[in-house]
Amino acid sequence: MPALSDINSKIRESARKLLADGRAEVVIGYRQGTVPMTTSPMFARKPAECDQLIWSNFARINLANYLPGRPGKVALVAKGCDARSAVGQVTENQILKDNLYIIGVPCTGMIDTNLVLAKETRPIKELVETTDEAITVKGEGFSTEINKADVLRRNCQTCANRTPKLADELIGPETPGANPDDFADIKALLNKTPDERMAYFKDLIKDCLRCYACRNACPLCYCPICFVDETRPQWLGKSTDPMDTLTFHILRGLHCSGRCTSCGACETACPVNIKVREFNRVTELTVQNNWHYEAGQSWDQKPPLTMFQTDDQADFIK
Amino acid sequence: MASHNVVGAVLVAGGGVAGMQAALDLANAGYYVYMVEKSLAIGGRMSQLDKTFPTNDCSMCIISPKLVEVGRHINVELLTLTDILSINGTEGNFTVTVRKNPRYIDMSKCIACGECTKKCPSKVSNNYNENLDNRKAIYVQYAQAVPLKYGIDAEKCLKLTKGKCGSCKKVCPADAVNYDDKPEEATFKVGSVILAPGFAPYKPSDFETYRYSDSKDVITALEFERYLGATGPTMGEVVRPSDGHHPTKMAFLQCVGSRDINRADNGYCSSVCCMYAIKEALIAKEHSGGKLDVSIFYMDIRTFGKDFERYYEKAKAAGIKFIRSRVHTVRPEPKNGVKIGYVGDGGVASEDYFDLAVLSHGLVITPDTKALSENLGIQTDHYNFAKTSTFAPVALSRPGFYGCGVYTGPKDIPSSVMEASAAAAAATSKLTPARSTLTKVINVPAPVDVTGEPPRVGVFVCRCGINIASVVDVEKVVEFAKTLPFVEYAAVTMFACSQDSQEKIVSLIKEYRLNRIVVSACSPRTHEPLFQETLAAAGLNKYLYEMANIRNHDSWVHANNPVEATRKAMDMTEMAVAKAALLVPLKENVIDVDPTALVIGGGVAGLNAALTLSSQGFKSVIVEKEQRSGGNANRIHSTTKGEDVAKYLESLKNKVLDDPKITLVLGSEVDKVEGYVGNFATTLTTGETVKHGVTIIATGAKEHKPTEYLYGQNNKVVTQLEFDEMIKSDDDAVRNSKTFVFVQCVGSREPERMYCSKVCCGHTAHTAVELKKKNPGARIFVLYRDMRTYAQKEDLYKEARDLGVIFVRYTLENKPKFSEADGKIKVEILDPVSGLRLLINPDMAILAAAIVSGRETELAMKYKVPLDEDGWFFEAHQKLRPVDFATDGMFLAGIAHYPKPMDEVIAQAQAAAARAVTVLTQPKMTVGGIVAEINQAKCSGCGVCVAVCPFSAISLDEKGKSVVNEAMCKGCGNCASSCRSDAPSLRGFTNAGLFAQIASAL
Amino acid sequence: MSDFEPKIVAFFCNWCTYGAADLAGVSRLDYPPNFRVVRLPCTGRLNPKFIMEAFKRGADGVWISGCHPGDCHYIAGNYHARRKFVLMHQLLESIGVDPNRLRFSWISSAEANKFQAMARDVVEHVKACGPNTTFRKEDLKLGLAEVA
Amino acid sequence: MPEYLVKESGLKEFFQSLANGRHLLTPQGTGDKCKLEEAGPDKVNLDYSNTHMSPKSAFFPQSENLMAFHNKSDKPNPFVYQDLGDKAQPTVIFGIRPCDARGLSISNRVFQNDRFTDPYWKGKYEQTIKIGLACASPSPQCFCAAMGGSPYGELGLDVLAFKVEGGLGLKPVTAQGEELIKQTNAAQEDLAQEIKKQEAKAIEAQGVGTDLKPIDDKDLMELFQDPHWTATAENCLNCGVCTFFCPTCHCFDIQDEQSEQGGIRMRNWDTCMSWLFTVHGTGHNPRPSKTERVRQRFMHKLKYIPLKQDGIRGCTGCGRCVVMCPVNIDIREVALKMCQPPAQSQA
Repeated sequence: MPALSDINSKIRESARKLLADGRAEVVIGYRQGTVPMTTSPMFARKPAECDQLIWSNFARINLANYLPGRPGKVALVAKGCDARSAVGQVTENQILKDNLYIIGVPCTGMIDTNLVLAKETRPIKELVETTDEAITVKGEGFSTEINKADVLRRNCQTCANRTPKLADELIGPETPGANPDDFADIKALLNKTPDERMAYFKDLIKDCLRCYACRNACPLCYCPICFVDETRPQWLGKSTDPMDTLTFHILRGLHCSGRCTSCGACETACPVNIKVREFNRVTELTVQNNWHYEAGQSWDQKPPLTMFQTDDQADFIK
Repeated sequence: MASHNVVGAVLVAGGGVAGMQAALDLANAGYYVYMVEKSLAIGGRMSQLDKTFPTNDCSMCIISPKLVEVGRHINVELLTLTDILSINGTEGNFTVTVRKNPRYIDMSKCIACGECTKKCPSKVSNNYNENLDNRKAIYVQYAQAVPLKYGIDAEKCLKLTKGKCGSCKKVCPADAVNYDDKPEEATFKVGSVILAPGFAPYKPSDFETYRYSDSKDVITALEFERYLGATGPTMGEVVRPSDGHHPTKMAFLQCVGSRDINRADNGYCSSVCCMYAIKEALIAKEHSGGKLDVSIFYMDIRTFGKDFERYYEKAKAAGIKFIRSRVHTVRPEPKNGVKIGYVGDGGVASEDYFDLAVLSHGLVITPDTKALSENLGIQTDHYNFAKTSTFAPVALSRPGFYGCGVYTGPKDIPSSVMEASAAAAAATSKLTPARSTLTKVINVPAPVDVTGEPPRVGVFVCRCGINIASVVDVEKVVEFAKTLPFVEYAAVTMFACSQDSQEKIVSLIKEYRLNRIVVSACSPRTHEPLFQETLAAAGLNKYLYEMANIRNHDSWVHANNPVEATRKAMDMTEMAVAKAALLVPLKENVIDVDPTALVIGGGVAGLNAALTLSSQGFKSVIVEKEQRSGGNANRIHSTTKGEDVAKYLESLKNKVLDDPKITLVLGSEVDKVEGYVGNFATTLTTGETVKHGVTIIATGAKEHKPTEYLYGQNNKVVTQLEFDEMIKSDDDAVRNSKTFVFVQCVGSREPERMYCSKVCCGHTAHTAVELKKKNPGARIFVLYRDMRTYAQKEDLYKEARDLGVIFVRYTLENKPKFSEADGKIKVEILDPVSGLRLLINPDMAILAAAIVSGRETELAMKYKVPLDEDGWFFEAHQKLRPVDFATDGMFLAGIAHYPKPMDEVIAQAQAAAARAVTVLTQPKMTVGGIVAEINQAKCSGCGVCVAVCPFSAISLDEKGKSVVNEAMCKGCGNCASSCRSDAPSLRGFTNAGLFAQIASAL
Repeated sequence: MSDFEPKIVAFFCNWCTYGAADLAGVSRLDYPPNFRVVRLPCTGRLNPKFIMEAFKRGADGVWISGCHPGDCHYIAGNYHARRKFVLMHQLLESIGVDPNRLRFSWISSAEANKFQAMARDVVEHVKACGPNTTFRKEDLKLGLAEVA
Repeated sequence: MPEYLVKESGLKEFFQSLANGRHLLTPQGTGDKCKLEEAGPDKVNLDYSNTHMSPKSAFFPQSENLMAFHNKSDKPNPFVYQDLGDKAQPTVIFGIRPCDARGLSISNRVFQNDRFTDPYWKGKYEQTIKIGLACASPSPQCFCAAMGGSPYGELGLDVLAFKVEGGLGLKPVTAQGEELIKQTNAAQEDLAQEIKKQEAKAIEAQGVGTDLKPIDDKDLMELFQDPHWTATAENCLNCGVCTFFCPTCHCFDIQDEQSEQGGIRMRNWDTCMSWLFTVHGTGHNPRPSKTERVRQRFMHKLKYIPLKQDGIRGCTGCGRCVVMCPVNIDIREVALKMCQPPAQSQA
């Protein structure tokens, strides 16, 4: 159970060295947020700035999001999922492998703030975190310790690849993966009637504002112009029409298929707490079942939608 | 011969797949082609096939684009129902006299609506379906036939035979029927002649043993093929003919009329039957949902071609039983089915019941073809196949005459196609001065620029006589069309495709300043090019055209529902208008073609390719990595026909050295490659850069180094090539040896190399015969798994047995055991016939080592061409494009493609050259039209489009954004559908256009 | 039987299924008139967005058909398309779209009978699904009756 | 105007009379589900920190149909359009926080001013009586005071309500508000001192905000050209959550949607964080990168609006963007940077 302060100092030490050696022009990591239970991306360019780099149980945003198209040498503080995203971006020509240095942090999962707020409903004014196993939240007249295991994000609960195996270095020992996502809930959903499933998904996205925070927080969504912003022809209406909204989520799910590393950045970013990853999980299940592929697990694998096997199965095609 | 006498036209006799390929290669290389076909339509035997091995491609699907291309080619004159009467003259200048037999249909009027057939009362056995069902006396040969024109079977027509009926003339809406049609003679001049008359299936009628004549449930393989075919008598349902039930157990009997001099007089192997039987067995099993039990009775399984061995393995894995036995008795059962009697391994006699027996008949030369050969003075072999030599595999005995396809020996489709291209090259090698003297070009006015003009759509709704108008209310469609946005003009036409309608459309375009045209008529697949020409003639860019198929997709299929059919026609017209309004003129750009070829590999293939190109007037550069040219042929003693390879090779090398158009660079390889079709720049390891328009890869292959049978331990154990070298040098070891053991399939047909090396059996049989002839006392054993002396090479196998060569079969599980004592080799083998263990003490053992690919991964990547899993270069299409790569301007030849004997290597080299000539012959190439383009503002550079492009037409530029090479793009649109941000768009099929269609469909 | 007549958008590749439909016409093989065909060069051109657009605009069904695997005129177009189809089929089925509304087939240009059978089958199954009320955009509420 | 008091026992009756003949919207739900809804006068929740989203959608919905049209040539009048706006009905909203009310008043000046009146906004705004509920204990992210407002601010309200021992205090702000209160069971009571006391306590709890006067004093172009923007924007994902949640963001995009029958012209919330927001028909985009877009947002809030609206800042300190921002871009930090002299703000 490493203390966060140990991880912090190791990250800072590595970052300082990388900047000093010229191995990186910028180190992208996390710094403390301005309100409890938040972190903010930090771009350290000078060794002195490295002191602000931290590790946290709230390092939820996937910093690989900042890589595509970035010129120059860059070091990235990355969890397992983030590192896999970065690997995917290398495969997809978004950054040169030689320009990338991954400071891998073996992760123990990140906290879902909503679960904390559900456990402690009083206004939280302060957060104390010293280890990656538990946190203490404080407010007027209370101090509550919460076990991280009880408030992990959904994707972290089923993350089998918490250690960024392809990182250039690891901060601390490898961490064991959780039970892999067995898609049990998705499979259970598939056992329901089509009407129930349709109702489920429509209800899932009924609050969607079409703000596209999920897309913008996603390291896969680096298209210069997203299909939702396309105007000739316009794929999607701009109103909050439920079918347009559903179409956005379906097509995003499709676009992420075979590429998603289940980092959960989309769900973290969603301001109305939609489980947007549900669409990706359906496609990921298909990808795994059909093509036995998981994104970001090696530097040279071909994403499933860039290739085919002549004997790919598709019995539903008559 | 004085060049001014040379005629720039070629006669191609036979409209099968070989003839079509030859015609297209000739026409695309600047020669006018007369294609003479006896029947109503081209397509030949291949049009009768359901699927093709080993890819199970749909046969009709893959030839129909070729049919259409031949049918529409401005420089191919199609003479159907035509017989050749005589050909006089000499090479370069022949006079051909033909008889055009009456069709009784005016082809310029017939619109192929089929009304005549519906009314014709005379039923005739349908030879397209192997007489398994009936057609009418007025008919098209098959639905996709080219030319798609009806014809009358004069022998069966009531009007022509008895003067009665005449209903076809009455119903014909186009007044195309002419009962007074008469045969006509015609003469024309050509410079050379290609004969591709094809074959007939051997008819087992008088083959009593197999009871074909008197048992309904004994059928031929081609009949079975028709049963399997979707357009066949049962529309693809596998039935037992006696009662129409689905068979549960069936048998294929191989070598019916092949490898048989006993009853059939056909000593040769027909080369294709093993594969087609496996194919038919697999497809039949598929059709039955796997429930069908299939046995194949065979003597040797001859799956020697590319991917054939895997196909065989796949069949075994699918549960198809292979029984090595020649069936001695077929006994029809009282009601249905037959009992088949045979003797299996170990001499055990068995009898089995089958619902259906299919006779895998051989390929034979028809009496007509035999007569043609005699008439034209073409020498044939004792099987009536035209004679050729290994070194000039498509040249016939009479100068100026060339042959391809089964005419020169039994062979499969890709070999026929290769030979056809080779024949096109050979047939024009002396006609170069007359190139492009007789060919026509279409001159169209430069299109007016309509960019920026608002769309002004003209809609023409075709009545097609009554074909459309009897079902669809065409007036209503027109009135509706007039209400659609941008429609400036809409009208009904009687036959939109008729000459007068075309002229009217041209004048209306001008009168109404129409800048988009929609024709609601028939299928764009058949008629789009015609209307595009009309647009071009009116000065409109031909891509400003859209078609609504209200006949094939509407009136013909909804005849019982005129209301809905009319509504559908309106919707379809609306969809076409919606798309048309968004069409933009597409530019076709012209790029220069560097008229030089780079030939990679200086073996027999490479040298022949370069010489063929030179004979066509094109320069080439040959790169050979060794210090000498000739490749593996340097080591070969003689061909299976007994020709001296060394002598041939010497003359070949000298011709190359003397040829001013050929530069031979020895000791060099390809270093760097840039460019694309027409404009390659290849830098060699010598540092020099070659600019070339096409590339021919002929890098060869090598002999496998055996790791068994004491090879490398005992110097009396040698490979086939080493043995050839010993024979060449008259080695004492060969002369002094008394006992020879040949071991076949050393390293071939094994799990790590699941292919047949194709050349070994023929070569071994030939070598054994030679040895025996020189030294009749020599004891020769050939240890084999299946003897694969295909085609006429079967004669060698027979001769070897007659001379006393002993052939002993072994299996992969029971390989011969080699041991050594006191320097003597001891070979132990189990004879499966007697069940006894044989011991041989050979003085020499010759191993038929596999041919292994060079696995030229780097070269393949440099030119963006693929390799298959065995490392052979992978052609664009295994059946119809055997020497092309999918990437334009790239061709392949020789054993870099797959092992093959020298005659086939040379044919393939000539073919590659012929295909290359179709590119090199045009000083400029037109590119563009319906191709993809990239909006770089939307491109993230992720490379999905690059990965999914089947033609390597997309690459990332220096900014990391995708860019399309229009010269290589074929317009499939894979890129446009795979990109997440829609950076690529396919011209002519843009997202906006297709969205507009979807919107108007609903 | 209901008298509901579904609206179906079909996407056919030019070389195979469009050809099969042509051949079905030549052979006068009748089938229900409920679908409208968008001709594509290749199923590889089929952007999954087209499927969504058809449904959004109120299609009761979508039918996509091309060359059999291995028969692609463009060598590999339908192989790539097949992977997209797998995803689209699974995704839409998962979110509750009746798979009978989204149909796929491989029909070669020679298989006119298969085309006819498939056309009938597609229409029949979409008919059985009933009108598409859940997986489409609602009609615009124009409120123009009183004005016009 | 005098203050009023509703005793706890009279609250039910009070809300009933508010709902009399009007729609009554009150905060419902908790956490991310807390929003203004019509739930009935007996279901009023006084115990919430703030609605998840600002109340602007009550006046400026995310999607709003403006008109319908068709071009059917078979109709006598082939091109007709029908105004679909202004279906507003008398409404009372209870429970708008003072920060949000301040936001509404800022937007109101955008939609209704001496040059232009937006009928769609106007109808709803004028038919709605806005009753605020003061924030006695502000949340950690709150900083209304720093932006010139107050947890007890009155701007944009008709009535300010505040909790008092044993009941609910009410301070009418407008005549319309007082009129409404008079129709209820609320009784006059002098609570002026109570308000002052509560307000002081609440402001103190928020902590001392930074003085943002340097922004007001700085030249616009100086602020605009300040090099810190690149670094400030570096974190930004351009997702637009801030704008969707902001009580004063009011940009919209006009769209037509068509079907065979005709079409609808609608307006939808837009966000200056989007590439599409400023892209021209030519493809040119005057705000090509996120730096320009981020600058636009903060300059708009902290400089342009004050310039146009007599010094009132476009940020009301509700704190939603601070907590909702996926990467925690905090407008307070940005404001601080804008206050710095150029050399220091680069850090």
